[in-house]
Amino acid sequence: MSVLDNTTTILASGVRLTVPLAFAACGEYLAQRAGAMNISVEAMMLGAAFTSIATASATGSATTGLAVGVVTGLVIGFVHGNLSHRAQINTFVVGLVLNALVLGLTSYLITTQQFASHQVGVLSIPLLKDIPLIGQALFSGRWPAYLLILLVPLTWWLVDRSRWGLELRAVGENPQAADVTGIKVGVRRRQALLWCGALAGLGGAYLAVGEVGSFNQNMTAGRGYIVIAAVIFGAWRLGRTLLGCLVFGLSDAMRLALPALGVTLNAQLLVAAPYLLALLAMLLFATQHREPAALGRPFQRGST
Amino acid sequence: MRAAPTMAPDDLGRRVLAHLRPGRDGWLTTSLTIVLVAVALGVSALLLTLTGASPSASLSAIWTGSLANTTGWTTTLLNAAPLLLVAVGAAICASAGTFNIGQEGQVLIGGLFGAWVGLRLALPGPMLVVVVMAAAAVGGGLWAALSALMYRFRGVNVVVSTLLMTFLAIQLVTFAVSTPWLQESAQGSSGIADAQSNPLPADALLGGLGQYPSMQLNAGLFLALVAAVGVALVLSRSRWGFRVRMVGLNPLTAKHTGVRVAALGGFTLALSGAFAGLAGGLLLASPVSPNRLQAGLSDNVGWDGLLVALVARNRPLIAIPVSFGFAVLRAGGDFLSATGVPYYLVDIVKALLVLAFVAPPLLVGLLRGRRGATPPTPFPLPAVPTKMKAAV
Amino acid sequence: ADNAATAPKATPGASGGSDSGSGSGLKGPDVNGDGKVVIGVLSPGDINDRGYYQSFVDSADAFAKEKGWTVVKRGSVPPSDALTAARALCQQQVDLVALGASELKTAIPASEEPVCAKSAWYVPMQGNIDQTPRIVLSTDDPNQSMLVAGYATGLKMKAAGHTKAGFITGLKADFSVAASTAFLAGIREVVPKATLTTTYTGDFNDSAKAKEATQAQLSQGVKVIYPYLGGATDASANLANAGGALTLTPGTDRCDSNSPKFDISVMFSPGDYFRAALEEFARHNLKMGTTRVWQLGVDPYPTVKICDGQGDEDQQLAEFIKKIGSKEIDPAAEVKRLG
Amino acid sequence: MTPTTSAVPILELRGITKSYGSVTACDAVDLRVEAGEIHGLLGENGAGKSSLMKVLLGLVRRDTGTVLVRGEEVALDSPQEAAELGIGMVHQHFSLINGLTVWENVALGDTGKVNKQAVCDGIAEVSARYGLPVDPEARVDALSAGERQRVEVVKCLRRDPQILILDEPTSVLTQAESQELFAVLDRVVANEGRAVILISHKLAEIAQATDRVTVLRKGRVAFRAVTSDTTPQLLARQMVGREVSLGEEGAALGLLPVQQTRAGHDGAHDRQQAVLRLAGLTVVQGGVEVLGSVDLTVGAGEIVGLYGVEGNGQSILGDVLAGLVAPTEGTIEVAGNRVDVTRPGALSKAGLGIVPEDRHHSGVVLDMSVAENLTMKSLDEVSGRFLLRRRATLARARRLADEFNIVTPSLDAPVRSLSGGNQQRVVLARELSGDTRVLVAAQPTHGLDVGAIEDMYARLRRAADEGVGVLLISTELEEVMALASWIAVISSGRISGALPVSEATPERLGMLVGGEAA
Ligand SMILES: Nc1ncnc2c1ncn2[C@@H]1O[C@H](COP(=O)(O)OP(=O)(O)OP(=O)(O)O)[C@@H](O)[C@H]1O
Ligand SMILES: Nc1ncnc2c1ncn2[C@@H]1O[C@H](COP(=O)(O)OP(=O)(O)OP(=O)(O)O)[C@@H](O)[C@H]1O
Ligand SMILES: [Mg+2]
Ligand SMILES: [Mg+2]
Repeated sequence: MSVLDNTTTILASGVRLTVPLAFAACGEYLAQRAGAMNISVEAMMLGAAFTSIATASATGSATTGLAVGVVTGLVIGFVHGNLSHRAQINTFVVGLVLNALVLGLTSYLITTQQFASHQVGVLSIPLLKDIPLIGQALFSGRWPAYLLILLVPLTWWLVDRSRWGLELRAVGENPQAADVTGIKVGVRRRQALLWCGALAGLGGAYLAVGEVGSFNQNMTAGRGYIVIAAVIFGAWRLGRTLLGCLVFGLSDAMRLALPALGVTLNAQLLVAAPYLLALLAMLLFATQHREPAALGRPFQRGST
Repeated sequence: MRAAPTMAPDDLGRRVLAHLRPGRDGWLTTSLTIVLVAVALGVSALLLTLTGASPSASLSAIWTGSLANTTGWTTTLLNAAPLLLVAVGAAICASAGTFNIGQEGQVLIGGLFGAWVGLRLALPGPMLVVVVMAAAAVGGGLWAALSALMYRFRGVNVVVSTLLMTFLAIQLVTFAVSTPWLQESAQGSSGIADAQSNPLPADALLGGLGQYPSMQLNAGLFLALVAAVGVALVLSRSRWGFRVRMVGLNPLTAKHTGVRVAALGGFTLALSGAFAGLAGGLLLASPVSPNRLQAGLSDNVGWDGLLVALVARNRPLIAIPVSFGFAVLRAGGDFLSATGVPYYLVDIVKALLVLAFVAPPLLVGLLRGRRGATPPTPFPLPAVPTKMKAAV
Repeated sequence: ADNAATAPKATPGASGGSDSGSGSGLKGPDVNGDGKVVIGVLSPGDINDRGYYQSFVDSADAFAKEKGWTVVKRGSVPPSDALTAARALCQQQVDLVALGASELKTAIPASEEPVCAKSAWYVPMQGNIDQTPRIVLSTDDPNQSMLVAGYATGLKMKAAGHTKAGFITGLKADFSVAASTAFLAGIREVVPKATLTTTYTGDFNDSAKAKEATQAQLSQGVKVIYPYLGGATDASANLANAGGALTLTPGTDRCDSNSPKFDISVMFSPGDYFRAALEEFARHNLKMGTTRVWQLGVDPYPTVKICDGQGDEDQQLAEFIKKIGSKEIDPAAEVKRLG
Repeated sequence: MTPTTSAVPILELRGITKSYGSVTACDAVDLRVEAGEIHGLLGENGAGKSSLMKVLLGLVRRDTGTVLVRGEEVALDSPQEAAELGIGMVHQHFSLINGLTVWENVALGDTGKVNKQAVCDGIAEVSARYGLPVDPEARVDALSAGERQRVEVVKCLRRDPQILILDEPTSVLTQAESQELFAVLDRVVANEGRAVILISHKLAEIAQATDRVTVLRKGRVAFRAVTSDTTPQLLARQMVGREVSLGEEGAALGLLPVQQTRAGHDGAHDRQQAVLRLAGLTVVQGGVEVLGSVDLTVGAGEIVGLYGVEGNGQSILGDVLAGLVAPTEGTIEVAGNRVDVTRPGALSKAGLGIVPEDRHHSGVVLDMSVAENLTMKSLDEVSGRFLLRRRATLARARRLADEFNIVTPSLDAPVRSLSGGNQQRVVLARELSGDTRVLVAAQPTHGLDVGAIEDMYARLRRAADEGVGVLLISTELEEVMALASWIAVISSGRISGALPVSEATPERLGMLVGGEAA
């Protein structure tokens, strides 16, 4: 096969690996801009992956599965938000506990049921899909992948242009000041977590009913943490965050494709690449890496 | 010469009790805790019933596995020691205002260093175990020190970097045990080596009293308890501890009074890594363990230890009973899953119980907040260190 | 299945020979004499993976059902937790502790401890385990089954004129490297200039990555794909099916499966060995301190089956298997020569 | 300008009570504000002014009492509700958000779509109408204190509030800036019939700018009057609840014209006995020279005032002297010995004490006890080699607390629980304890009430009398004139001139502040 074909294949594979990350990264990005360091993305993705397949299997409709996956993410976001931004339980405790809880629940539930394989359909865009190099990667995916075309600008608009997003950013930078301006800090953060839950849920569900078509134990395999690494890699900007996802997706695709192209490499350390890249990005571009000033800090009215 | 400071025991006792005595909202909190624990247990019971297991039998299995007999006690105490070490470390750097969440990785790296030294160094007798434990502490410490350096010189958020470093550590150890670095030696031509190290030589193991399954106590528990009490004393009573607390509460004032804030902050982070590393050494060198480095060596001890510290609100003495409670759950959970209950359910029960214990004080605060009084003190998340003005 | 012929045999590679027979003698089902028989199973993998790990508990379950025994099973036990888990099993008064795979060998020291004094032990082995008087080891030579899997694959490839095969697995570890080497050697027995692409996804359960690896191999014209995986096996095999590639099973007989479809069943599943051991256990005949070596071509397992053999494929395969059984072919040497 | 006393006041508070736990911040407070007036609200620290305003803004919920806006009873459960009723507030502590731009900050708290153009237009319009120039595109973290205050006011005014509350708006402003602000406020009430509530500790400002005044004492209304019927003395007495010696102390409250100060110190400027000598002190931050070659000498027993407008390098000089920032160039000598400022705590070891500009920031550790705060600089004296000695700590703290009249429930109480004045005394006591040769007092009376200021002045004087050299960094002209014997003026990070107080006049100093030679 020609170099061009190989590149096309790797690109397509990279894009497929990127899409679930990109969905979740949009959500996590928004949550972190609101100051909510949400480490339960993994739970959101895994939970959604499970329910989407379970639903698809029960109803026979992968699309319904996808929708239920989104709802699952929302529910987890709701729980996380209320525990850590209403009841003020340390957000890391909540995240760790939720991750354990969802991993436990899905691993357990999968033992009680066998699910049929279900996958949403491919949507190829005529003409465009024949563009050399990128056509196959970008224009012949499973249909929900095209939702990114909608959701990325929407996330950008929400954060950077909408009033809600302005308030979110205020909450992420200086919750005390936002509070006296009349912004309900806890409410905004909980809403951000809902958005994050919905998108991470979509990402997880897409992984299950979009990419793979089935569920197996711990199938997200740490993608939630990779998503966090992507937001950090992206210096809390949406474009770069998505670029991070793409870099991680493509590097995985390369890693998985190179042996087939006759290049041998030890993949083990490459598994760690996203974390290493995120750290390196922070080290090298320290000055541009301005995290939301209140990232990960609880807000308490009256404390400064 | 100055007279040795009188450590008024009554004074110490009073302080300890002050921590334990229910405060203004104590009774409400206590009753809410009871209710929530009951709810958690109820939900767990429901799940158990769904799997066809009997809740009461499960409860009694947890009891049997953790407290009912000497074997249970031994298992519980074995579980408690590394958790306590991790939690004590977390408390140190939290006192200095730094939030380390990378203990899981630091535990692993501790294990890596310990295994490396234990397997490569031919030292006589008891020297070896000391060196192994020291190497483990150094390993965990260095790993955390990397985060401290990244913060110091490039302002990289410590929470973020310690989290990322955890995943690096996991991959590093996975790599180490499947390459000549530390992989076990394969026997014979077709003998296939697993992804783990050779067992440590007997000299590298911690000594203990008694033989499992009768009561077995080893140096690890002793070490952890000494660490907890020692760190509690050092933090509250020593000059060094005073400086650490100052750095945690107001780094600028601390700097003004002559504290090397950046150095001390970084050092406490490294120290907390060292405690986590020591926990890794303990997991490795405990006489009642496989004594091999494996990718799963840490087995969530880092995460659980962090939870212990958070539940104990970063107070080393409180961490003793809390780590014990977690250990009961771990030991009892192991036993429960040996009765045929899926281990995942045990994880679920554990998670629910943690929430049930953590939530009440905050819920009480929330209720009070509703009624217009001073809002609750937030869960003591020490300030995520931001770039401290131009001053540091 | 009566395989006693090969039973007491030195551990391959175990230094100093084995103490076979010097153990604590025959063990019957109710070892601890409490009036019931409980089998405790610890598995390192997902016991619902519809493959390798599940087969082990499935055999235990099926056999126990026949006999009215109880099975206590725990999956996904990390090797670091094996020792504790085994002790907990012993405390449950199980009569037989069975480890699902040799990764859990760190549990073996428990067999020497007083907690487990009243339990028999069954341990599958892939080398590197010392025989002790308190355990029965069960082993096969992965070279044999993988070589034959390769041979069967080679037959298919030769018929279709393919030369490219693919092997997809999770972590790069001794066992996975050895398996792929032997697999290639087997293919080359038939198709000398065949090549094998081995991809390590980094995770036996990451279905999405397994699929991408599969896709990459398919796009390079690979016509045989061996998903040597755990939870991700089906995802990879399904895609290979769609891409028109032949597939093999990692351990169990799945010739009946339709989705995914497998062309060659490579059967070295611990469940099959375990079932045989359980039969001996039921007959009070399981001898601690011994090693049961499973020979391809001699014992019913391990073995390899072509799901729909064309022409004389089945016969050629049978002959090859027989030659291995009769030691006419030395798998280790073949692997060295061709792998 | 006369307040129009209409039948229905624009705002009326009746019996507002608000407690925080056991503290009653507001106790049955009644307040009536008419349209078209500037209403002064006075009170000591902790009198309940901010709390009352927070109730009014819906930030805290009142326990009892009613609020009437234009005669109608309102609930006021949220800031939005307050905003809808036309109540806007400029907060005591800045409420701008650093990571955002000016226009984004201004747009915060609005409702509906974010329309940048509309917001910028609004800003431009308000800016033009009131003479408050701001750059809508600037990021807030790049603004000076004065500019931020302007943004706050613009933000508030753009909402077109009928009732505008300003909580100590002038504490960070220069006199000129304050005057500008009052001019704006005059326009706000005079032409547009709005009401303004102005909170301040500075009696002169209240006297100058307000139409009527209400004094709170310990959460209760102690006094209310038409401003023109009162005198600053009367107001001060009502605030504190006792007679205040409004001598020079009054100066800091902006009460009195500047008096020429006491002889004694004037001229007794012994350059031989310099206890603090700064030579060529330069600080460059981010490529900008924030402190340029500062030379300054303070002799034993004298008070040198460093006067200048906020934002001209005083803060950074304070940080250098507190050991928080290392100078890029230059030397510091304390009591004749050159100090290696890179060593932490070297300055304080050499005998330099400092009362920092922002005590919460770098003066005290709020969550440590009074005793710990008092002894944290002299650990050697209260500890062995390794362990702290509790008895020694308490004994030393007790002595200092008595000496400095620190009012605290207990020495083990966290400093957080002390009033601002007492917190400041803790800092002063600690910094003067031990072998202190120089005391740097940066804005030592910021935010303190009359009584506390009185006490602070007395202590600074006493310290000087005992031979300590005092460097008083202040933005209050009257304060410097009242205390110092020499006045140096800092402008744009450089010393633009120094003169003995006898030669100092507001005009000459004003020229130096402007960077001109006088
Ligand atoms: N969030 C709070 N929690 C508890 N007590 C509070 C809180 N805020 C204020 N207080 C108390 O209420 C009283 C009034 O405080 P307030 O801030 O209204 O005073 P103030 O008059 O504005 O003082 P200052 O001049 O110092 O600004 C104080 O004694 C203070 O202790
Ligand atoms: N959250 C709080 N809990 C308890 N007391 C508080 C709280 N916030 C403020 N206080 C107390 O309120 C009093 C005055 O409050 P304020 O914040 O106005 O401080 P200040 O420093 O005295 O004045 P300023 O803000 O003018 O500098 C102090 O006694 C302070 O300890
Ligand atoms: Mg029995
Ligand atoms: Mg106030």
